[in-house]
Amino acid sequence: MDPRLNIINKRLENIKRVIAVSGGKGGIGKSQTAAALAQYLSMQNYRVGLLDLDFCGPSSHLILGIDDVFPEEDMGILPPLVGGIHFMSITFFSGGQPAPLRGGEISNAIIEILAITRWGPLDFLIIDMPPGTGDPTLDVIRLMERVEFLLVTTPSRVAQEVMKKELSVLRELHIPVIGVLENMKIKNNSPTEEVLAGLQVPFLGSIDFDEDLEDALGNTDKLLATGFVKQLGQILAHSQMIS
Amino acid sequence: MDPRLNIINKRLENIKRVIAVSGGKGGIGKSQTAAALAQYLSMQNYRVGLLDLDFCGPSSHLILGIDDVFPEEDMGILPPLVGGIHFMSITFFSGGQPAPLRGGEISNAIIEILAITRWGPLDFLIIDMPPGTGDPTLDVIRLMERVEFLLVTTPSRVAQEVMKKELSVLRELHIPVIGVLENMKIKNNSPTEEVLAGLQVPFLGSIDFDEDLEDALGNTDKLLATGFVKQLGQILAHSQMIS
Amino acid sequence: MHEWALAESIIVTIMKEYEKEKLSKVFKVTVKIGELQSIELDIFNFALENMIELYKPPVDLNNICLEIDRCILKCKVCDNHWNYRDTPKKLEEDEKEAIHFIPEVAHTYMRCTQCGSPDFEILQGRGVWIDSIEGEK
Amino acid sequence: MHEWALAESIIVTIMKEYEKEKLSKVFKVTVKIGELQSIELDIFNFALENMIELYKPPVDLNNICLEIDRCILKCKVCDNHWNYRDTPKKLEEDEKEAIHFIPEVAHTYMRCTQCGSPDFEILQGRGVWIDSIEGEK
Ligand SMILES: Nc1ncnc2c1ncn2[C@@H]1O[C@H](COP(=O)(O)OP(=O)(O)O)[C@@H](O)[C@H]1O
Ligand SMILES: Nc1ncnc2c1ncn2[C@@H]1O[C@H](COP(=O)(O)OP(=O)(O)O)[C@@H](O)[C@H]1O
Ligand SMILES: [Mg+2]
Ligand SMILES: [Mg+2]
Ligand SMILES: [Mg+2]
Ligand SMILES: [Mg+2]
Ligand code: NI
Ligand code: NI
Ligand SMILES: [Zn+2]
Ligand SMILES: [Zn+2]
Repeated sequence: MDPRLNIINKRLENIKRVIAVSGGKGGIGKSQTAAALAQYLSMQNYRVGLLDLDFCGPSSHLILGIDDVFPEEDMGILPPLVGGIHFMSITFFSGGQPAPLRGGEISNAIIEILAITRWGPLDFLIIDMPPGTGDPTLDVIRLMERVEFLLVTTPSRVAQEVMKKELSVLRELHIPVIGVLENMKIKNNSPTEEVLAGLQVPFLGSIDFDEDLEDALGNTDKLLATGFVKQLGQILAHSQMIS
Repeated sequence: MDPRLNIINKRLENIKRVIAVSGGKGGIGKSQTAAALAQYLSMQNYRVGLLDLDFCGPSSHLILGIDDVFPEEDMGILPPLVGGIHFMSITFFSGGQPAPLRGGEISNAIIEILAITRWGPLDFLIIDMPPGTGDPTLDVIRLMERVEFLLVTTPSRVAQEVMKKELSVLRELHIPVIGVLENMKIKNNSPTEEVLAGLQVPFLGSIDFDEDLEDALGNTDKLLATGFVKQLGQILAHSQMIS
Repeated sequence: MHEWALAESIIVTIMKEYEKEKLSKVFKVTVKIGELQSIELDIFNFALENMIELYKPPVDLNNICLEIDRCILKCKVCDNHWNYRDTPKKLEEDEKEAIHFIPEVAHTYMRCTQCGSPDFEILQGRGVWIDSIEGEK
Repeated sequence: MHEWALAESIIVTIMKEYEKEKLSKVFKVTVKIGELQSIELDIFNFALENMIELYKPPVDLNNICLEIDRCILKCKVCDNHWNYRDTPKKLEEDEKEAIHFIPEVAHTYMRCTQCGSPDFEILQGRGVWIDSIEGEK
């Protein structure tokens, strides 16, 4: 009997909303969105946690320039508070080295992290999901009772196809989907809006491809000044997502 | 005892080279590179197979516009020949619907495909890998004796970090790495070249970000005319990769 | 008739074990045939016969004992256990065919009978498996 | 001292089972402590004691029997089985600490003792696990 499964939702009980930033495909900006969302909410004086569950390609710490911190041990582990965000990631333990884990092991590691991390009271816990609908996605759905999904896609057909598949799984399981964000828009059309029409899933808006984003990575002040974060802020301000 | 494990390398024995197109991160152009590489080699009159092992986000068929074909059953299954490429993908069986598999199941499905697919004699089998160094990557390393890796990255720091991790696993295990291809170059610098310096892993070259690639997806003739395929062709012509 | 590929893997594995374990004789090979893969025993036997002719392994068809393995599925979400045959929704022919090739695509076409989740484990009865090879050194 | 979080999960689970199975009494709870996670038994016992005080579950510390579970690893590539303690390369303190928190990062710091692969399974002795809860209805 796995005792950890019985403690996970207790660890999350003082968190008002748990939002998994997902989208099926890799490289569409899930990590960028999760980090910017956490930053934005923290700027609005919400209490925010950010959990990076991408064990193969953890990126949140790189985007936010998080370095030289480590969780404190206190009846569990306490996520360090960095730039107003309570942060937890596998990189604290793998030290930036490769962690070539199989799915069952990733699942086990996720259960361990969820069982021992004491977030404390939060308004939002943002989860940076890995690509795919494999173990991490299935576990987040299975283990985190109140999780909602925020899907990211790009206008590309290959991304749209994968997003639609994830959406179909989430809807079948009646998991709340906040909406779909279109990222890295280059041309004028927004295929996401068309794809979502009739599906009763909100289209949240588009964020343009931002050539200068790369230079801002690792620097929170520069990030806040990017077009990406500005456009995301506008979308969030106009949506009913945060209420 | 799993009988399938003993037949896999027999199924590959008439294939001269097995090349896994990988790179750790998602959305860096692995599928695009694998498809274009297969197209390029087929144009050079090599006998080419393309195996899509990205079960969560299969894309090869979308890129090459492969539709309305199905493997034939003949003492196993025969990959249909589409535009000069022998093609195999999970989509033949999942019919474009979601296949939310956990890692152990993906591993099992990969073993099944490798055990029953009769490729026949090929000069190249190109494998379109999913992101990550999870079950598919570990299985390709474990099960396919003669596999070589071709890594793709983008100039972005987040992609570079993940690529370095995969490279470190491959080198530790003495798996041949043909080289690293830098994709979606926007600015003038090539960080990949610097990252690889001193690592004794060939830097293959850069492919520019190609705004018109999207419009060519699904149409092999248009694809062959893209900047992406032209640049890849130049890189391949100047490398010792194909010999 | 992709059964031939699986039959071949059985024969090749028997030969490998025979050499590896330095057996002088193989009495009995027990092969489990998982229900989920819907393999036709006649076809499989015929395929084995042909592979035996081709490879000339140290066994006869009589030494190879095929046993149907009931397919038990277990939901990771609600812990429900159920048998493949009890799936209320009848599978379409092409869905059955897809599962016949790659049993894991069951996750595309089947759901937990209790909670509707695609997140279930195939506890037993997946496909072709060698349960034991009994021989003499 | 993150052991407290794991001890808490044990106590909460005992209470859940007690209710779910409608037990009137719990005689004995056997908890396996996997070697890989390097949990100090003293600390764990102390944590259990405190959690018992906090939650007042239907067990005493005396009813909870901690058993060390030897850690056996199995290589997926070469089938080698080995014991965690036999890893020739001694782990650094911070590596041990990382594995203490998340046993799976063993794949970052350990290798198969025979072929050097990081692709091994933790067959047993991973972490904290409830082996059995014995009680009376
Ligand atoms: N709107 C955008 N414009 C330009 N680059 C972007 C944009 N969004 C994300 N990126 C970049 O694209 C790459 C992939 O983004 P990332 O958030 O890591 O994706 P994922 O987490 O989905 O794999 C990163 O290099 C990131 O900086
Ligand atoms: N050089 C490039 N320029 C512009 N877009 C590209 C380029 N290479 C790939 N893409 C696009 O980027 C997206 C991700 O590429 P894909 O091959 O699917 O990545 P992966 O297989 O690594 O996830 C696709 O929409 C693809 O068309
Ligand atoms: Mg990411
Ligand atoms: Mg906190
Ligand atoms: Mg791909
Ligand atoms: Mg062929
Ligand atoms: Ni068949
Ligand atoms: Ni501790
Ligand atoms: Zn269920
Ligand atoms: Zn080994």
